[in-house]
Amino acid sequence: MSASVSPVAIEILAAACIALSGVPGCLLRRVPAAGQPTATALNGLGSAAGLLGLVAHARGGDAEIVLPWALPVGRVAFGLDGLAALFLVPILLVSALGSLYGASYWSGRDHPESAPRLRLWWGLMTASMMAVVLARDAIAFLMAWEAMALAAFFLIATEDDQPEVRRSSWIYLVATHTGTLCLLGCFALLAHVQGSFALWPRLASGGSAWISTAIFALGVTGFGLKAGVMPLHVWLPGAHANAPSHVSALLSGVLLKTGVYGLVRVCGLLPDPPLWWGGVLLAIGAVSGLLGITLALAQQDLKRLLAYSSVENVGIIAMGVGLATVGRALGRGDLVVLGLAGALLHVLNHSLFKPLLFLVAGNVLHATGTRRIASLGGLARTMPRTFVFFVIGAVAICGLPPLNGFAGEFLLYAGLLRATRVDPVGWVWAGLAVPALAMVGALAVAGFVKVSGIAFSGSARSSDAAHAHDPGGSMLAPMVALAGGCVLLGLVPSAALPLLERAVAAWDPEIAAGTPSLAQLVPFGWISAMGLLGIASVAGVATLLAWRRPESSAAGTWDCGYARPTPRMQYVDSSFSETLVGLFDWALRSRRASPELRGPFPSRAHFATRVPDAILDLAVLPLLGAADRGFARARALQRGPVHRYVLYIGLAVMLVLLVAR
Amino acid sequence: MTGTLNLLAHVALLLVLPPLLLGVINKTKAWFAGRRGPPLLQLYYDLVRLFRKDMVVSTTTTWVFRAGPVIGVSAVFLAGLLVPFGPFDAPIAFPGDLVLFAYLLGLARFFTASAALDTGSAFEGMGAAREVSFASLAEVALFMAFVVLVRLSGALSLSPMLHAPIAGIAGGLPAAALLLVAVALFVVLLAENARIPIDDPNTHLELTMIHEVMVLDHSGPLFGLVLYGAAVKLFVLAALLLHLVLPVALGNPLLDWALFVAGVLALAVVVGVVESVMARLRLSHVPSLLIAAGVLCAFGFFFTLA
Amino acid sequence: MLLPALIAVPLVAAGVAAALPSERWRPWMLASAAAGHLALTFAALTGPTERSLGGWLALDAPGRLVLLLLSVLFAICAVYAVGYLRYRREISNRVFVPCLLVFLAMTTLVACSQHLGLLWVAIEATTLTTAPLIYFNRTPHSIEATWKYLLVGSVGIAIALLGSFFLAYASLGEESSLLFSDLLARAARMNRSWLHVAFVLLLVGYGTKMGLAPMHTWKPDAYGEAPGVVGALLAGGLTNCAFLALLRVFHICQAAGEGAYASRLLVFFGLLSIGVAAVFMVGQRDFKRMLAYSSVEHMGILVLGVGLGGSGIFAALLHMLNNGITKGVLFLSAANIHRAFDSKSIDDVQGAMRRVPLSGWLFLLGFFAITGSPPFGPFVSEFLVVTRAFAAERFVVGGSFLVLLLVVFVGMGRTVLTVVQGAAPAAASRTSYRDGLLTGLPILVSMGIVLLLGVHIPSPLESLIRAAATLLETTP
Amino acid sequence: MTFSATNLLLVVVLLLNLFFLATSRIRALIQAAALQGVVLGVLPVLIHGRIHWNTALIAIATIVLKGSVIPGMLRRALREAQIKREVEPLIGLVPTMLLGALGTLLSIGFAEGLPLVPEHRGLLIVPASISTVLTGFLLLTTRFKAITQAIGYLVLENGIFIFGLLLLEAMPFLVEIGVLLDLFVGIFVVSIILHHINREFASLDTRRLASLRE
Repeated sequence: MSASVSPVAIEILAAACIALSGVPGCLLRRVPAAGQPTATALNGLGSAAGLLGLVAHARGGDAEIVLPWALPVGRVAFGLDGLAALFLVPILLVSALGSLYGASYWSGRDHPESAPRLRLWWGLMTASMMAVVLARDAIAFLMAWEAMALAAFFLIATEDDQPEVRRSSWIYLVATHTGTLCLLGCFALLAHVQGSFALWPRLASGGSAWISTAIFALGVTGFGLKAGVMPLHVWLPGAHANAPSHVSALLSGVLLKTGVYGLVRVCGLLPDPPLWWGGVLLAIGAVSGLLGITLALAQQDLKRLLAYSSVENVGIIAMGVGLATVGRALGRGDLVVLGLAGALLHVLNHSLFKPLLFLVAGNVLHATGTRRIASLGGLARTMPRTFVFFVIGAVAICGLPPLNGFAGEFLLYAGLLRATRVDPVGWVWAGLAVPALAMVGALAVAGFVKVSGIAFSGSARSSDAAHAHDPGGSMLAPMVALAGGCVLLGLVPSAALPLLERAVAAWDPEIAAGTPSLAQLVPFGWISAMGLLGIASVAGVATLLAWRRPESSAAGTWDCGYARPTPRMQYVDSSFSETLVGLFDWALRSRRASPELRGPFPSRAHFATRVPDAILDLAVLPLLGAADRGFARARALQRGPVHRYVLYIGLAVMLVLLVAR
Repeated sequence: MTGTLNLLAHVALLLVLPPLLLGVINKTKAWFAGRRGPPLLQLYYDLVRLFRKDMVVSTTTTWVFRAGPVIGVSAVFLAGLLVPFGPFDAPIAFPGDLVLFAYLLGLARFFTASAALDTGSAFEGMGAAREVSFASLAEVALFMAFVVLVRLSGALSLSPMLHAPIAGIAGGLPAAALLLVAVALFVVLLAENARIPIDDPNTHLELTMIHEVMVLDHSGPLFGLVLYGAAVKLFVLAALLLHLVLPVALGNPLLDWALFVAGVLALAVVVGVVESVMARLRLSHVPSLLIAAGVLCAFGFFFTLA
Repeated sequence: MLLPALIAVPLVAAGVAAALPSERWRPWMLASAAAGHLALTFAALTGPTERSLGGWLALDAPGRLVLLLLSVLFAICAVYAVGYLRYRREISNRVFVPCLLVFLAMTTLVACSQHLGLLWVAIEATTLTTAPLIYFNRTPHSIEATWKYLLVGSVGIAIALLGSFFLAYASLGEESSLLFSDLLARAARMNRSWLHVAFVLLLVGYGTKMGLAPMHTWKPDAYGEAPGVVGALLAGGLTNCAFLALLRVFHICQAAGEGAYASRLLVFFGLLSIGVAAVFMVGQRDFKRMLAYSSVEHMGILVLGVGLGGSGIFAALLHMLNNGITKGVLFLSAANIHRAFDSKSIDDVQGAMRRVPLSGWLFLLGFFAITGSPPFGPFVSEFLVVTRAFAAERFVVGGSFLVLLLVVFVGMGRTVLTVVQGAAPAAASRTSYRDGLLTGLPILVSMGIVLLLGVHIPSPLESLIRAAATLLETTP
Repeated sequence: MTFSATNLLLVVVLLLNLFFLATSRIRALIQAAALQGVVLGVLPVLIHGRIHWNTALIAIATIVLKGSVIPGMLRRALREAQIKREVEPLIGLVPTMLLGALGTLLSIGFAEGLPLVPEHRGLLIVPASISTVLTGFLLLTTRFKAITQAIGYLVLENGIFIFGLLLLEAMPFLVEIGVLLDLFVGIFVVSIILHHINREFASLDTRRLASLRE
């Protein structure tokens, strides 16, 4: 790739190619089978070209081009720097693999009407996400941002004949539009301070303190809504649960990252941001992490559980960004490097294991037709390959050593531990953030043990689960790639080192002098060594056991000698997480429908627990209901008789004359 | 030369000594109850017996059932390599190894709990649920303790961090902080190893068990691995705690190793005494005990700021 | 010679249409007159500014903009009306077609007139010609809507006439005249109290025709009951004529040095209109009435833009164009959906995307456009209004504008998505109406224009808007 | 002389305003409106003394339209609707009269605030105009019958016409005729609508016309 062709141009061509990937499918409707392969091929081609562009950028360095396109206002400027390159990797990978998975999961034969449309919006969404990351002008950014939001809306509302899908796509649309309006305000303020619409400037001073606070608040709200941090996550569970699985994979694997990308850019606006900026992000991250994983623990729907775990992971990423901002405020280069690198590595990791888990959920949904964990069970035996992928994904998402989740959290821990020794001020947040992160890790273990134990192990609790079987090869191929990525990044985290260092340099060019580079700060070598040593020791013990070759005779589960155990006697997800849900009941407010048994021979009774979404069901919806009633009363203005309307005109004239003297 | 000797001694002790600890604990409890109790080496005999026996595997299980004990033992063994024994440095030490230590324990917990659920029995589900729930609180206390030690020692690796008390931290607040952390770590040790007051290793009523009920269906060599893994975990956590209880270095390596072994056995006696004196807590009170341990560490943390 | 021709062509066509007996051929008069008018408009726009009728008729920059919008919108609606009237054979269009053509003539007169009195006469004439258009469906509801429209509209216009007389008299003794050039020349010497009262009366008068709150009460009834094509013409065309009149009066006020006074009032009425529209749109069960409130909201945005001054005027003029065409898309697609389900309430109308896919999709895209979603035109102008609000340090105005936009989006979105998504309810009546070429193509064309305006404004159009904005700012 | 005559006629107009608010018989209302139209027709000639061709033409047009043509249309609509009396108004007859009187006083006070050109100083034109506008407004907002509201609109237009007299020489002829023509066509369309209301609702009571609401 000659250096003459600027990497940005390659990226734009790649984006265009992916954008058009869905179009042939729509045009040749009569040949349903033809649309999918062309879409997947074009998507793959675009991703390959995009990755090549990144390689060219790795060698060539940052580049920026201004298209001669006369927007009504502002200019169409695209640029590629370290940070954008890092966020492009997940967009390209997950989109191509998701499209391959979708070829048979949502094939033209089963869904003739919605499949072509889904592919069209899939291509448009990926292309607009690339444009969001590349945009260097407020107008072009907002156009790409809203195109992404609308494409995601149409993807979520693929099966819009079901009321639940309509409801969750509507909540998503309102949330994303609120975010866009916040960004509108933020960029308008930025234009006011900076004079032009150029994006991600390094403001010498953020105008008056009040204005820079407003820019930060609007930016965090706007991008936080898209990233799904805690109080702003209301749209996330519904959207992920009701979208087709490979769409949920794209949403949580990549769409949330555009929100994170925005957060990182907003924090990078001021050279010396106030300390409380970082503090706020750390707090938001910790709350999102803790409440996110506890809500995940309490879910009974597999995809909602994964959605809430995305909230938790975005919380961890936000803690990293918060730590980096604290580092910038204190001038501590090592905190900046560790915080941001930790966050960005977690972005890469999350965009590998979360789509993997969603594709696992897709396999389960495809095979059993239900998302309710309590009616699954025994899938480990009926779907062995999917189970292996699930275990890899679960170990990775809990941050357990051999796999990639660990490296990301390791960086964050290192940064936070260093921050605890910052004497003047930094110790409080860091001191409290470390145990919060630890608890999040442990709760993640609890959550995913629950899924593996209830959904996959034991015996099938319903006939659907009993007749499940592994899907075909084309659905497993992308999962192999994602799992491979998890293992590779786990054992050799230094592979992502160059990408991370360029991103940190792009974010904070004038990093405090004398800051040790990332490689010196973190012993990547040791992490790889310990990973290999771990695998070696497991292999050793296993061979010891196998050498011993104990004859294992099969029998039913002893279960303390219970005569006739039935599958229904197994532990169910709500009972599994009851202790922890009880512990966090002050936040979860779980509802319990338990029957009162009356009379000597109680009749058939039904017991159920339900955990509402704390923010959505208990705060946002009641508030909107009250506003609705208030508006209804105000509508008495238009009661019907024409004299009242003429009276309004007369009153208008008189009042204005009196007031506006 | 002495470095490799210490390494060999470290590994040897880690492999051989753990079952002895449980023997000592049972002996102390028996002595308290006025009976002779099982011989000190009883666990070694059990392990040998189990490794020679065949095993019965339930039809509902998959490879996870076998992976549980295997990964459990190797993860805990690796964690042992990170912890310094006595004044000697750990075989593997790098900045941030405390995170790896905690997450290795998490990995062991993940697979043992999954193995328990794999059998599909109600009791094992109950045990797994309690195990992962209480562990999340224990891990908070563990990390809070680490933060206090990091504040005091200024180092990020386990070896220098745990040797700071030996270097004679001046009296006053830091010493108080270390005392609080020691108590908290002792509670964590009891929680992680299913000792009274959190869990009763000798109970036969499945409804009250946590660790024992998770391994109901394991038999033969697999059960042997489970018992061995539990012993190693107890030994590793005891070695960790020893740095705060007995921060003494005599300079002569042989004497130090002997002092270390004596210290660990003494800790086992203390655990035995605690088990004989206290009764098991109600399950709903266990979280408050673990949260209390975390709060102790938090107080310790605030002491370090003075 | 062009300007009188611009007005005469529709009038002659109206006469011929009235005389034509056949119901089938009369709608084609609409299409031909629209084509002629469009051709003449482009000729007038490219040609030099021609003054005729003793300087009373002249096309200055704002006038050209309004004329262009009117002509394009009328052409779109004319083609649609041909298809629509072919379907609605049960009602005679003998009154409908001529009234539409006279409406075009009068609105063209408004765009060209340089005399406040002549402008008033033309706007009053448009009110009277649209009354029978609203009454087209001959239902009790449409009678009520027509009566309210007529009464409130006429009272409003009468107040505007009183305001015009006050303005003429404000120059106290100097040879008072209502020609804009004279008014501008004498503006500096006008008496302050006469001018203030005159501006208030003119603002309330033409505000009633624009549909600003609280004078908007006729809009939901009139647009709710009128056929879609009339709604599109009213919301996209007539309101802009009243806005043009208000612009000219604001220009005179600014020339007289009372710009601050007038801006404060405009910003107040603008925010009030957006607020009232937002309140009434939440929980709206009838999607045509919802579009009427959307028109109230966007008139508020226009007035707010002008009130903020500076680049806000450019934003307001651009928004006038965007809003006019987008309203065309929304009203025409709503009409198709109304005909396909024979009901306007969202309880019966669901799953429009399945029954009338083209209109359903266009209605949804129109909704995204009108609520300011980026790839479309209205986003650019609304973003410019916000930027101007923050540039003028009016953070409270900018902030409340954004919040109200959100409330409008929530109110409108709930209605539109219920109409468009899902499957048609079992009880919904099945009519034979489906998307035809004549009823579908014009909406597609206007949606294309809206997309074009959002992505890349052709330079001659941008220079025209820029010229209009600078003209309105410069005081002679 | 001309000043006192003009003021005399303006006083007549003010008295007519009070009469509008007092009566509830619609036929009498139409007569009064016709009379006011005639008075308005005469005023332009009086104010300007010399008969210029366009002032004369406007005077004649006003008298013909407001005096006979428009009242004729309203009478025909009234006959068709077979109703005689206005139903009990929104706030009763006497309170409306009081409001009307208060309105006239207010308009006189308001007129003081507005400086006049020297030659118009003594005239009562501005108060008369504003008072008539208020009367028309009161008729529109308090009466229920549709035809009374049409008359209210007519009185409103008369008030504005009175103010127009001040600008007679400045206002071009075409615009004056345009205003009159619009008024005529307005009332013509209103009478058609009245016919349809009567046919559809069998009564002119606008309380029936209130079903379109939020």
